[in-house]
Amino acid sequence: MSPQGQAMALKLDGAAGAAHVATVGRDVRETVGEIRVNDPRVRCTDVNVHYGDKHAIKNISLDVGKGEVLAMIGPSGCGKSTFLRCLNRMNDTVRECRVTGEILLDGEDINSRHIDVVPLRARVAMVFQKPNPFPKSIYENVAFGPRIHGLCESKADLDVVVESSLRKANLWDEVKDRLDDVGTGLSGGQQQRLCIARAIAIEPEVILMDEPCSALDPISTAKVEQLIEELRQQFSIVIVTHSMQQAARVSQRTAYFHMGDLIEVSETDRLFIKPRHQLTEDYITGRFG
Amino acid sequence: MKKAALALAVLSAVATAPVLAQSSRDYISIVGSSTVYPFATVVAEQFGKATKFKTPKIESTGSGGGIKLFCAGVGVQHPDITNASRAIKKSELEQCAANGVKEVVEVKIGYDGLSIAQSKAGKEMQLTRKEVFLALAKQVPNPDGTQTLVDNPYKTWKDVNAALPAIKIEVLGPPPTSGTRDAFVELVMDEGCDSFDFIKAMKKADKKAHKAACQTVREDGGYVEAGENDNLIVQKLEANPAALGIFGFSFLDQNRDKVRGLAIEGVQPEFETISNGSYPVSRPLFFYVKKAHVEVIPGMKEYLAEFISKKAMGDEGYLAERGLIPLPKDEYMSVSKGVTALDAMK
Amino acid sequence: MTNPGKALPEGATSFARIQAGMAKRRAAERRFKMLGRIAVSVGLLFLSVLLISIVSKGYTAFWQTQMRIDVVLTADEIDPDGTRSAETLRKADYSSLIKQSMRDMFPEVSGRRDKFALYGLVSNGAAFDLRDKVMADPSLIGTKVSLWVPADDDVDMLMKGHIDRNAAEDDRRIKDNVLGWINQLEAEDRLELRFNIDFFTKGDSRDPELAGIRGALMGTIFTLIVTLSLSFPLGVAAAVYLEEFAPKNKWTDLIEVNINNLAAVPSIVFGLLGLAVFINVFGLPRSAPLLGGLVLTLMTLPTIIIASRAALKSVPPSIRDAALGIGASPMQATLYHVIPLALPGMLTGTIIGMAQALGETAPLLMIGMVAFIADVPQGVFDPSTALPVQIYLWADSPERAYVERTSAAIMVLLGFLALMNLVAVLLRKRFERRW
Amino acid sequence: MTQTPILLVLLLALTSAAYYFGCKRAFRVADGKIRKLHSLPGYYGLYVALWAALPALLILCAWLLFQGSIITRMVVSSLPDAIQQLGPDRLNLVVNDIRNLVSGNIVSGEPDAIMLAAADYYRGLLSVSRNMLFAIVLIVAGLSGWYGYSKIRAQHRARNGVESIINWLLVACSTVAILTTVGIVLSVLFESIRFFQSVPITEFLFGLEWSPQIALRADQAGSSGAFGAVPLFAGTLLITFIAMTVAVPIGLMSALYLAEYASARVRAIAKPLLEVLAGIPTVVYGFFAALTVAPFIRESGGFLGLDVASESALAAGLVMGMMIIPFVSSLSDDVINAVPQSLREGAYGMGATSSETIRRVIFPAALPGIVGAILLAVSRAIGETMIVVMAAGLASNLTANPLEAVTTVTVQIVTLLVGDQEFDSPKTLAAFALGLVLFVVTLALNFVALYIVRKYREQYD
Repeated sequence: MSPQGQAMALKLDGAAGAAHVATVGRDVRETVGEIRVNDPRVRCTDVNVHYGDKHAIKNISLDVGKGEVLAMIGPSGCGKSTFLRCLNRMNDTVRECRVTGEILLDGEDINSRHIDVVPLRARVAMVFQKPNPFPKSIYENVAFGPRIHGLCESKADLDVVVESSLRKANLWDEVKDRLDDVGTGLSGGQQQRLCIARAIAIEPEVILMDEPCSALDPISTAKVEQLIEELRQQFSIVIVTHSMQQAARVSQRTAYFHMGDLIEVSETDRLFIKPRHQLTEDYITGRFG
Repeated sequence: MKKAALALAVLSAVATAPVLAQSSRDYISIVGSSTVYPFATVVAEQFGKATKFKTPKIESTGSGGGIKLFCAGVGVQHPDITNASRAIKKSELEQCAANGVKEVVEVKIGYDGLSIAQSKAGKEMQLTRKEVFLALAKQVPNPDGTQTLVDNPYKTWKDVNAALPAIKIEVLGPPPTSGTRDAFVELVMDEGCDSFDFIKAMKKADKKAHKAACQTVREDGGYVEAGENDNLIVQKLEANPAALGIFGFSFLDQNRDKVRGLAIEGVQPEFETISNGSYPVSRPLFFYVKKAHVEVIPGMKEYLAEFISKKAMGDEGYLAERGLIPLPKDEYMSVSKGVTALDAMK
Repeated sequence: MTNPGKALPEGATSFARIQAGMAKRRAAERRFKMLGRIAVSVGLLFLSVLLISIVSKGYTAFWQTQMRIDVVLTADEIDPDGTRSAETLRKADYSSLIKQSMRDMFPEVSGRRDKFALYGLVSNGAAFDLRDKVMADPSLIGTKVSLWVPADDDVDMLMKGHIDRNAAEDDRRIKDNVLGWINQLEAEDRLELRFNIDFFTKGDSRDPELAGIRGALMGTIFTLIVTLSLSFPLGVAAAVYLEEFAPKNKWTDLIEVNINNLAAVPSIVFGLLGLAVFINVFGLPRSAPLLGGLVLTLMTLPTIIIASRAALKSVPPSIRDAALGIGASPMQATLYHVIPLALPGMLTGTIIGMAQALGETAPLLMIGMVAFIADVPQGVFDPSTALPVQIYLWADSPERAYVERTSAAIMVLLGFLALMNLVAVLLRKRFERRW
Repeated sequence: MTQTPILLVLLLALTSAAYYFGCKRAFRVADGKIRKLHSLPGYYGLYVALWAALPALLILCAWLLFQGSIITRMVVSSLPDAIQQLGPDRLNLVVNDIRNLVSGNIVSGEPDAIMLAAADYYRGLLSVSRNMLFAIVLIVAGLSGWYGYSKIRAQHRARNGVESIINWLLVACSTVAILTTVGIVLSVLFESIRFFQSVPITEFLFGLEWSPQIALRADQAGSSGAFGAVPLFAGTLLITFIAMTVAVPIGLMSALYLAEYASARVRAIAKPLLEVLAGIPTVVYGFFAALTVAPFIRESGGFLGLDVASESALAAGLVMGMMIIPFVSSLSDDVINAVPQSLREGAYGMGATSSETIRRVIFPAALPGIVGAILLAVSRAIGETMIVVMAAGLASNLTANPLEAVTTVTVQIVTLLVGDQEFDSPKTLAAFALGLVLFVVTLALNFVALYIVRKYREQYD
């Protein structure tokens, strides 16, 4: 579980190793820590989000490396979910929400107005806080993505994709005999894994997880966490969590958000052992939040 | 508290309903035929404006529905007068009597001409009743001359009479539930039918068969039941120049610029021709008064007086202006006398 | 980029495949969106065609041709005895005075037929206008007054261009000599199109130029008041009971099926019910708004109950749980939390139900509200019609001038509806939410 | 009778007072410490108020219900024997006259002494009755209010009492629906039975010919007089089908577009505008169908060389469909909005396009509700009266060709009931039989609808 082993994969970008200096606004705090990595999958620069008059995300720059799990923690309402939703443009579905800044996915700015959000979301899939399987059969839930994206040419192909996705999601053994049952009939943990299976069935590059375990019991949580660890081999994962233990368990890097600011981002061990910012320290030692 | 107030309001609304249901009536209530309706309403309005009484309430329920309501009994909840585009039937009078409505005064108010009309855009035609019968009856005498009845084979007017144009037979007329249809059958079909001697002869031998032969209208599309809304028939004629329509004279009179009346046996439907009887297709209109109500419903006597007054029912009365064909003088006198004396029907 | 999916055909990454399919999907997306747009525009097109045809037919009814006549109020004619009592003044023959004034204007007209036509230029209502004027101010007797009275509907139609002046005489309702008089009156500035106040202040009449919608409007208002004050509380109460408190058993199942069924029962059947139950059994007066309101209440009740239940259903159970969890009784949870949240939905349903009641004609046919009623009703027990019934009646009248009045009455009715819809929109806008 | 509102206002005042004192007393028994009470003080107030109001209201209703007939009876018995002998109907008229006299309305003629005396007597009785009513209602309200008041203790379960009363009121309200149905069944059943005595039910239900032309008068002959209702059912279905083919796609697509694509502005404008279509009176549609749409269809049919009847089913169905659009769209829209946002996000989050999300996720999830909406619209179409009366004609025609004229069940009900025919002939009775059929059909339709909805709901819960 220790992220040490993966340290090599996260060669820190020397230039960005120092504190990133925020460019605008007096109320914007500077980020402490290493916001850049060497070989980023996603690179965000100066991202701002406004909900109407509310400035929800303030000038955040952050990288997501390949094959890493990046955890985002922070008190409720700090903007971590909002930021997450920027990465696959889910904020488009919210009226009145305005996102500015540059978000590069493999070097392509996905926050540009010209980008097509549909293939984008196929590359950056999302799993939500509350398990939200479609009111269809388990099979149909997993097959949904490949079907709409036209990934399979035959029923046989589809069967293979469904099975492999369910296997990857560690769910196959539990549901293989009842693929035609309604997805909503599963237990909470199974539902969430079903949602993850649904996401990986389309072979995304990045998986976004918005507090995926907050509605689950400890055993289900453990299963999902184990799953995350396995998935890291193939996907980049960004996970929002309000459980610091979980962040410590699953992630290689951790970012701490506070009131719309990215306060600190470091290797997970370092952040929890030696926080560099006072606010981070307050939070992880439980002084507020 | 809100709930309680609400409940109180509901309960009070429910409570007051039956109380006032028993309250008194101070206006005349009239029901009945939609044909007489336009005339009765004019009288009622004049009456309401000129006297201190309230304007009578007039419902258009059709003759049958009107008589049903009228005959339901004596009392405030039942109407005082019913209009009818046909004379009351004996069975209906008996029903009345059985319900306690023993004395009924019949008032004949005038005549209504039935006109057959076509769009002004259509080719002008003249018809006889015989031709109309041949075009519209369900069964007609065999065209080969044998004295038998066959299903109506005629498709165009030319088939009926070579002098007529080759237009498809399509006549828009009232449905069988209408008194207008009743009158049409009696005044046109019966007459046209009796122009065939062998059918006329049937009258004596087999009355029923005779009637079936004369009064049954074809149901294969040549005759289109167009509802009781005569305005609609006028509009439809306008839209379809090939069709003919059957409706009351007053509608023809109002829509002279859109439709023209067809001459029947050479006589145009005109005010004068109907009044003097030379136009063959006209029927009498009536209303019936519940004698028991005359003394006790406010304004009844005055209303009757207004209706039979010369300025209403006379030759130049305002009813004539509306298209009612006035009664001949002697008939008018006798009706007027009968109403003043309130002579009940036997 | 990523590992090629084991399950996917070789040589194609899933992203490339997605990209390849995008053009087609984009097209499908555009087609679907276009279909939606087309659907909405077709609906709106229907509406506008309907409205345009009505407005173009009806707007002229808001003006009415008035004629200025000079009447000599000879004392001998009106009040030979000089008593000036109201009864004498009421009974006097004012129409002969008006006829006299018409003869004075056109002394050359002779012959009974022509005179008849001449008198016909002025509306029948003129005599009553004159009577009211004299009765209000008896001192006018003996003087010559000049007053504007409504012209006959034929004159009105001519002035508004519904009768073609250039048509051949045979094809025209107004003959050449009458047309000459009208031209002369116009030249003397005696004919004028004025705003038609009577249309809004008078009851029904058999003379189109005198007919107004006030009676029908009041009838509709009374009917709707009865309907609203019964159906809203009843409907909401029933919905609250069924949705929040009723145990799930055969009886409530029966009620539920019943309500759904009633919503589907044709309105005319409610007319039959009103006839059989309210008139024949309870003895309510025919033609009264109370009766109409009761029938319409029964008719709209299912609509309101169903809408209210849907609104209640859409309130998430967590709200109830939250209230119950802190010790509220089910009644309190419902009263203080669920109902306020569901109220906008309930009100929207009620407004839809009211709109339905407002336009309903068929059941009123059965309970005697299709009637000629000239007096404006004063309460829920007076005989009255309703606006749609008035429209139906006018549409059935032979006089051509009723066509524009029918359309105008429709416009008023639609105005009512627009108002109600506005309220519904505001409600919805204010409270709409997605859970 | 004009005093009833005053009495109600007084009663309201008394009720409010009862509420006030109930609250007060609750405070007092609890020594001002609300915690000691079983329920909130307001409930004690309501409890007393309900005690004060309900019995008094019941008495008021009963009194008003019987007052009229009792007074009338007393007045009648005071009338001279000659009048009393008149028989009930005539007596009723005399009483009406007396009532008119009492309420100061116009009467039939100069009232004579007997009438005046009777009227005076009536007036006297009425005022006595009113005074008594006033006194009794107020006293009862006071007494029962006092009873409720006296029951207040700290541990008295006022809330439960109030809530059970409210519960019973709610139950009563929900049974109105049952009563309505019973009323409908009773009002059509008896006449239908009489009809089926003269026309066999099998002939009515399965006969292929409808031609209710019974002779109007005994001395006339009618047409075939067939009462086979199949052509009517077929006509109704044809028109309904046309209406639904117009309304369902347009209504559903509009709803989906407005809910998922349209900007808030467009939605705020278009949705209520579409709903106006539902509120336009059917009379207006009838004329629109008969005068604008039907001629248009006829002419364009003629242009294409088709023979179109001037009262084609197409015209009526088209306009009816137009009217029904908002029923489908409005109800579907509500259903679509009720689909949880998380499902949308789930689909969007995987890169589904809007149309894919709608077709594959939202639509299936909303389907039961949409089916319900459509079935409601169908029954609306089946029962629609004015449009078909004006645009669909009366000729019964067993055809599936939308260009021909057909007739419907409702049209026949109207025609049979407001015509000039004799009122106890099978013709009028047939209207009730048709009404019964209509009722039964809608009932069956709803059973099916509920079954479908339930089945889907189970699957998607």
